[in-house]
Amino acid sequence: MYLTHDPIDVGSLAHAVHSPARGGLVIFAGQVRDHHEGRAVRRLEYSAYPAMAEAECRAIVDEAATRWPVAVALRHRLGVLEVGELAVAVAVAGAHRGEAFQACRWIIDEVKRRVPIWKRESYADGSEAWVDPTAPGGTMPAAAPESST
Amino acid sequence: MYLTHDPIDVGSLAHAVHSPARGGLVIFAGQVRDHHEGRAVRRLEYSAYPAMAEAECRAIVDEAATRWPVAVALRHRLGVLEVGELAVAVAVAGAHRGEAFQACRWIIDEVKRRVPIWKRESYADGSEAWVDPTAPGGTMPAAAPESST
Amino acid sequence: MTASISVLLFARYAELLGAERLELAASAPLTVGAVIERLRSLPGGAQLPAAPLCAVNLRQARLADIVAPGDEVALLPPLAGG
Amino acid sequence: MTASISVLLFARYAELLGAERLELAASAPLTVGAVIERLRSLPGGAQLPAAPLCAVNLRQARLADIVAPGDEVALLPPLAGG
Repeated sequence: MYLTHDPIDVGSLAHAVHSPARGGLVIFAGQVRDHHEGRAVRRLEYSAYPAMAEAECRAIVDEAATRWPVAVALRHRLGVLEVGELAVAVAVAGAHRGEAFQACRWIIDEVKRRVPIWKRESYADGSEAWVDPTAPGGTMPAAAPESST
Repeated sequence: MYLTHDPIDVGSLAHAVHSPARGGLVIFAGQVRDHHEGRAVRRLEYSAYPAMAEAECRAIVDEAATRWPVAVALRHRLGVLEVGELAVAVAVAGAHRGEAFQACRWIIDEVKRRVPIWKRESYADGSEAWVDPTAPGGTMPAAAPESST
Repeated sequence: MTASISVLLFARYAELLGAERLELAASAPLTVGAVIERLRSLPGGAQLPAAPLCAVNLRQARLADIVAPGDEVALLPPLAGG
Repeated sequence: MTASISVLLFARYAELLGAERLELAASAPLTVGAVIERLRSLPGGAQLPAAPLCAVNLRQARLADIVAPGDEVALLPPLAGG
């Protein structure tokens, strides 16, 4: 399972790839930033196409293991996240640091490129929007905020 | 202080660079491998020219901060380490993952290139040697092992 | 048993059509593009792009790909994971 | 007070000369290379390379650099940190 609704524990990912034969460990952890395109972010919600997202994550991890002699752990969070919480983490261990850096960078780039996950941001002014890297300004309008009571 | 005789706590390094404005965290952790150039390593001992090593680490961290808009934490262990213990860790946080990856990789490469630290390995067969990347076979002979009693 | 193609909608696309899953009656194979045209004719569907990212049975697909009754077509807004 | 140059030896070089610190009597400036030649003439010093990595007062130095009494010269075996 690469997707989780629970907080991501980087230490357990590191532990999963650790071995005495692999001296180099590279970790990427992406956390919710307090701003996006100049707007103050309060929290956000990740959703996914779960079956396809799991399959894509597995394909990415498997492909990384064929390209580099490394061990990989990957986790992406879903649901509502506050600023500062981890959204995604990748841990890669290998005998040589160059391979671990390359594989870790490649994996997070592929996750962003091909795993069907979406992000709805809630801003400090109470508005919300869908993050859309292809849109001018980086977002598209969302339906009425859940928080409007 | 970039050098320490105590175990390295990666979590505290991550915490030191963490901020809500920096969404991307890249960590490199180098641990003692169980082998080197085909020999079974039992433990090793790091020593340093402490004043110069501290100065070089500080220069590397400062230079990284001028090259990329990132926060950096760096720690290198000295003394006797067992297989699997962390020898060095670098944590880099930035708003963008590309910068964090580049800075982290550059820092660990510079640490290896210019910080005056040496490594004496103890092998499973009781022998010892100085790690020397410039020597054929990667090591140079050491004086009588400390463990000979 | 009614022959149909399952359509999954996510994120903004689900909001536009007010549904996360639709069953399109289909007695014969048709292209992914034809599925999208039918969705675009539904209430709220006009804001769907003409060529969104799509998947058929969990794999990315092209507009010219053929889907048959029983297949699962997913319309994927621009990805924003990581 | 005797004028001298402090020499620091580390790791394998300290083992070769059996010392981590030496004081070389020096009444006038001399080159780093000359310091190394004097060390190579000491017992165990013959195994020192003719052009080791060196530092003067904590900064990397070249064989042609001049050191004066009071300076600290360090001979650095090939680095192996990280």
